[in-house]
Amino acid sequence: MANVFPKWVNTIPIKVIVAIVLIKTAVVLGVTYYATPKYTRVGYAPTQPVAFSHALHAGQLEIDCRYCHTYVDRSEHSNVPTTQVCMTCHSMVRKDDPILAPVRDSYESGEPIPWVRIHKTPDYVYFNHSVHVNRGISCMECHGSVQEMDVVQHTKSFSMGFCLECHRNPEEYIRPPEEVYNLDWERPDTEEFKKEAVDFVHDWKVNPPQSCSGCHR
Amino acid sequence: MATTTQDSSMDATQAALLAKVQPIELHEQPLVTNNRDFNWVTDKICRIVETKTPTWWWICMAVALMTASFTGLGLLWLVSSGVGVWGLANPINWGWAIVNFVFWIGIGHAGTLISAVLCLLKQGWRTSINRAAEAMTIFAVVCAGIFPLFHVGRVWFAWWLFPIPNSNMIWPQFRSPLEWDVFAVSTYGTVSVLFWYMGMIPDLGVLRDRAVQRLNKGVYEGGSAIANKIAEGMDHFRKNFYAILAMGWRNAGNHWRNYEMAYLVLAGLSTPLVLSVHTIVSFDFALAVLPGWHTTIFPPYFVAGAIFSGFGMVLTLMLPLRALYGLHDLITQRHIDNMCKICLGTGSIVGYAYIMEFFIAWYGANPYESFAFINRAFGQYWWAYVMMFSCNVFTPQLFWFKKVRENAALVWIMSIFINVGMWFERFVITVTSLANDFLPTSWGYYSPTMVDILTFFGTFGLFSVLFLLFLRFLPLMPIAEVKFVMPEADPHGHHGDEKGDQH
Amino acid sequence: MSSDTINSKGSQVGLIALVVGIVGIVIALFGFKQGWDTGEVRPIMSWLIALGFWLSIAIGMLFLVQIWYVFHARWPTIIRRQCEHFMAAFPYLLVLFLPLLAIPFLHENPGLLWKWMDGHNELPGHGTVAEDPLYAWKSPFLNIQFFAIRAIGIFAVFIGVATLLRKWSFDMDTTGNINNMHNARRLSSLGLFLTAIAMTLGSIDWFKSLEYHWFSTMYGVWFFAACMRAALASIIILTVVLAYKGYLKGILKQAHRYDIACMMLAFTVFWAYISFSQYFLIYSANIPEETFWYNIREKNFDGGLNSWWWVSMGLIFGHFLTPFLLLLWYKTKVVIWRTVGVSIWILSFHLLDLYWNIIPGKLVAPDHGAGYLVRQFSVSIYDLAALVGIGGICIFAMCRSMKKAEPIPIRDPNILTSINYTE
Amino acid sequence: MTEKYGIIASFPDTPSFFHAAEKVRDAGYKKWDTYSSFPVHGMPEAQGQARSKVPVFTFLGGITGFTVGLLMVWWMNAYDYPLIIRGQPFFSPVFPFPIMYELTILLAAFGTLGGMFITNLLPQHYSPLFNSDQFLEVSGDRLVIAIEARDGQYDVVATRQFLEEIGGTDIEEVSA
Repeated sequence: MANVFPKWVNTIPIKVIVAIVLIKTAVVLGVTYYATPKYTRVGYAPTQPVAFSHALHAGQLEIDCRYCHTYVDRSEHSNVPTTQVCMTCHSMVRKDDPILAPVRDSYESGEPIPWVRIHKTPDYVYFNHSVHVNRGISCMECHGSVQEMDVVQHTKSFSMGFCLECHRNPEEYIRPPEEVYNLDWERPDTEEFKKEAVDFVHDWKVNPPQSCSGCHR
Repeated sequence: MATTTQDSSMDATQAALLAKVQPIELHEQPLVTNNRDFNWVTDKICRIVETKTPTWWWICMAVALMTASFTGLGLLWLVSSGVGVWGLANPINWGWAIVNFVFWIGIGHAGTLISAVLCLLKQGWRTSINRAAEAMTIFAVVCAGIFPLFHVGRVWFAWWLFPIPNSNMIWPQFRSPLEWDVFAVSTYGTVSVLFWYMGMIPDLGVLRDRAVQRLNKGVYEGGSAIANKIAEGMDHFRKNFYAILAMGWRNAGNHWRNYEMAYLVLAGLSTPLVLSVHTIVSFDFALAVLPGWHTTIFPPYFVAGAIFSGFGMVLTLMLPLRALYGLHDLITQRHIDNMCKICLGTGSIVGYAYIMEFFIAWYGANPYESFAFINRAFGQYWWAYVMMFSCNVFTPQLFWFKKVRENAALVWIMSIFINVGMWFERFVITVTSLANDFLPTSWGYYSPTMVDILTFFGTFGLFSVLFLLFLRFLPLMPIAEVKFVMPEADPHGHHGDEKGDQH
Repeated sequence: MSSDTINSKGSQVGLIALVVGIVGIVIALFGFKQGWDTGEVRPIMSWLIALGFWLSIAIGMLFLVQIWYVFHARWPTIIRRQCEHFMAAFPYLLVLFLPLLAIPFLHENPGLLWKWMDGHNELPGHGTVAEDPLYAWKSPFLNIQFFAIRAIGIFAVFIGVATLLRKWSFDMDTTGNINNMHNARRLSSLGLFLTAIAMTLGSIDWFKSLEYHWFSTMYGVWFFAACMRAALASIIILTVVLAYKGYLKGILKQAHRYDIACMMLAFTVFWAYISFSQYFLIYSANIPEETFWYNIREKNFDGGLNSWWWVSMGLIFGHFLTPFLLLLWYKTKVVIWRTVGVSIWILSFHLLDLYWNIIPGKLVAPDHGAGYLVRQFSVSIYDLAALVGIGGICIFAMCRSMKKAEPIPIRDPNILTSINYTE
Repeated sequence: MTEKYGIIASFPDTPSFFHAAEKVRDAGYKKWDTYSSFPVHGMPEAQGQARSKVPVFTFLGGITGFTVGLLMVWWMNAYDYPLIIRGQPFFSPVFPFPIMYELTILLAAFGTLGGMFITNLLPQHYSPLFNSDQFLEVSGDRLVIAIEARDGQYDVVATRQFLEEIGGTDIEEVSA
């Protein structure tokens, strides 16, 4: 016998084709779902040095975002509050609660509380908070429903696509400026509102950049 | 196709005319000399991969690997530190990287030209050099691809160049010539591999059958017991390796019919492809509004230059191979003559383009354009221009002389000159235009760094490694096609005495 | 039919061609004279277009013959001889070029056709030619004396190379001296460069310099592509006619036609490649000093599309896409009437291509100063007359040459390969 | 080893091989083929085979490539993510032409190779013919004609005799 391979080998090509199609589909779907950055940071919820609950402060007590993140509407940067800000209340409220011990320690020593940063844009991306909140983009568009979180969690992907989605269609995300910090505000699903949003984008000259240099300055 | 053939009935005039036909004998060297037969050809080509690895191969391989490691080191350095390790600085933001890219891509073009264009032109002499030339194409594309790939800086993001969905939700910018390059070069590489592989299928079948025959005979003698065992083991390996790749090729007439058609079609596809690839490479320059780059002759001029440099490289490779493997009966003086003449032709076309550029730079009456060209020839890079012009335009003019063409050593040296000259051409185009652009305050002078030099130098090693592997494991020449041009393969006898309708 | 009858038939056709040619030329010259007297250049352009058309065919054939020699192509041996016959037209074409050359020397406005030849000519929005700094810069090249010298030189190359190739080829029929072939091959390798340079200069002088502000390094290559297509299409028509009624009956095989058609396909692609590249590079660089050449072939001064836009579209779809798609198809390359049809199609669009290159180049400066008027596409009776006239003379020259030599090169070493050629 | 694949016969030189093929064709056999290590000029006609269908696959591949290129370029650069570059139009057939062109060629080439495999029914790594030692010599210089048992006209004796008559030597029955 001089055949190098047995007869059944002749059926391999068709099997290989089928296998390739199946494997390729699986790989493509898998990579798309699990391995693209869209899914990598979502769900990130580190334990903070102090078990600060946004659900309690922003949700139940309805403290305005700007009370703690003071400069969000005036600066490109939204600051993390200093210990002093905490102590404005907590020097009186729950002043002996053991949970707040790190806050008091920090206040006494002058060393800031080592909060763990959750939301980050890469250093090659320019992001300005004030521009967004002053033109009707609410905090929760990026940070999610913070007022419901006991532990703050990364809920949006912060991929470039996420930014672009809004930059391409701002009217679908924009809200009246007075409602920006109203985390419980619901977007009316009416034609009238949609028109308003479009007009707002036009009248306030909301012109989100889509070119590379808009963000990668 | 009886219906489509023109009225084949001849009347007396034509018969009388044909009776007068009395061709003069023209003694032409056959493409396979010394009256070799089919088996000799098969044996000669197959034994290159079937015999024990020669010592010189190991030596060459070691040297080539060492050289290739320079590219590895250079790239490692680049990736770990950033593109700044290359000698790129404003205003010369394109330096050796693009020069080397265009240089290597150009080298590749001869392979496609020989396999495709000469096939369409029915040039029988292509057969004994086309396989090696195609291999050269593929390896040259590999070497070429390295440079733009690593020039992007963050090489792990290079896949963004392809239209694959990603979380940035952006797509490649198809209005950019650099993006066209991605498509052109990857298409070129892929199609070249397809063409190369398909051409090899019948030969792989031959290698398979020979391994099977040897194993069937089962006689392994002539060496020590271990050497014989190794030889047998290698044949087992060959049997399986070639059998898998040959895809069950059986040399059937039906196979050949479809294969020949596919080959012809692929040749027909590769011809516009090879034109388009270097055209698109030329667009990298010509689309920019920079004096010395924006000129409409760039596309055909680049293509001619590419073919020119490619044939230079074919000569550089084939002449030593011919000597090492004793292939004088297959790569004859006629082959060398023809290649020299193509070098002469394309070199002269390149010369035409140089002159036309200069003339139109003047005729166009644009002061920037005129300056760019005067500056090229007489500015701070005059030495590069002299190298380019003398190597590319004057060197091939020596090929007018039969004496020169018959001196293999001289031809080999000249082929190296051609390679050098063509590298300098790309250097002149890239660097001189960038160095002296519209803003004299920012004029600069480009010097490569050590990393540049090592990376480029190493690609010759990489190329040699790949080529040596090819030599060792794949058939160097298309056996079937060499047989096809031999007189014995003519189904009508080979005396040319039959006239009239053959069907 | 004996060879005498062939000859007599050939003379007959030649005579008819001569008569038709003279009639055509007389009509065309009448138009020329009118243009000369009135200063209206359009009938003179008819002459230039027709001359360009027939010249491009002859130049293409000259190239082909030399390429075949250089590549030592065997199959076209029987076709080569027909090209050699057609190349006899070059001296006649030189004579027919003289009326154009007479304009700068004899006319009161030397720049009647090529406007740079007269400093008084008005440029749209630029003043006159004499005031034009671009002309001043180019005048060492673009001046009447040098133009005339170049024209003579260009024709000298064409005529010289063609005459020698014809002589050696015909000589081999009788003497059977192989040196003729070696000579022809040697001359061809050199001749290709000479012809290329002559052709480039011709295209620059006669076509490109109509609008002398514009420049493109590719222009010579464009004309080369155009010549090759015209020549291949003409060869198909010529050989099929000869095989139908003339001496190639039964000798011209399907394989020959197939290969010529393949070359025609290749050069169709090449023409498109060259034309597209030229357009593309100018379009994307978007520099006004280059783009205006395409602009006037698309728009009027007021921005509206003009007739040339339609012609441009016609060229894209008619000169490239249609023949390209048709020629991809095997049947088109072998079924006679289809191949001939495509050839005629290509020749017609080649003519249109020449119109497109020549006519809009002469912009008209309107009386009111700013802007320009584009000379629109039109076909006149003089176009037809010049085309038929010059063509008649060329065919007469060819028929006359056919009597001088065997119909096929009977002693050529490759003649049998060519006769027995199969696909 | 009872099933038979067919009969093979060898021929001494290309002309006799070629003419034998013509004779097999004229005898009306359908399931048969010639085997030689190089393509013989004019053999498809001598075997009575039609023109190869490979170009159809090429054409399909090319059309697919062009369409995909066109749609891709339009969708990505003009519809999904329009971006202003150098004041150029978002979509024009001119700028992305190289992309469409390259894709046309790429897919046409794949179509051609695939077409060659499909029309030849390859890959088919096993074939009864490889069982014959004689057949393996086709790779060298042997020229073989094989008539298969599936042919309607096949008859062990008559076919063998026919092959002998047309000049075949080394006639051998190959088992399936």
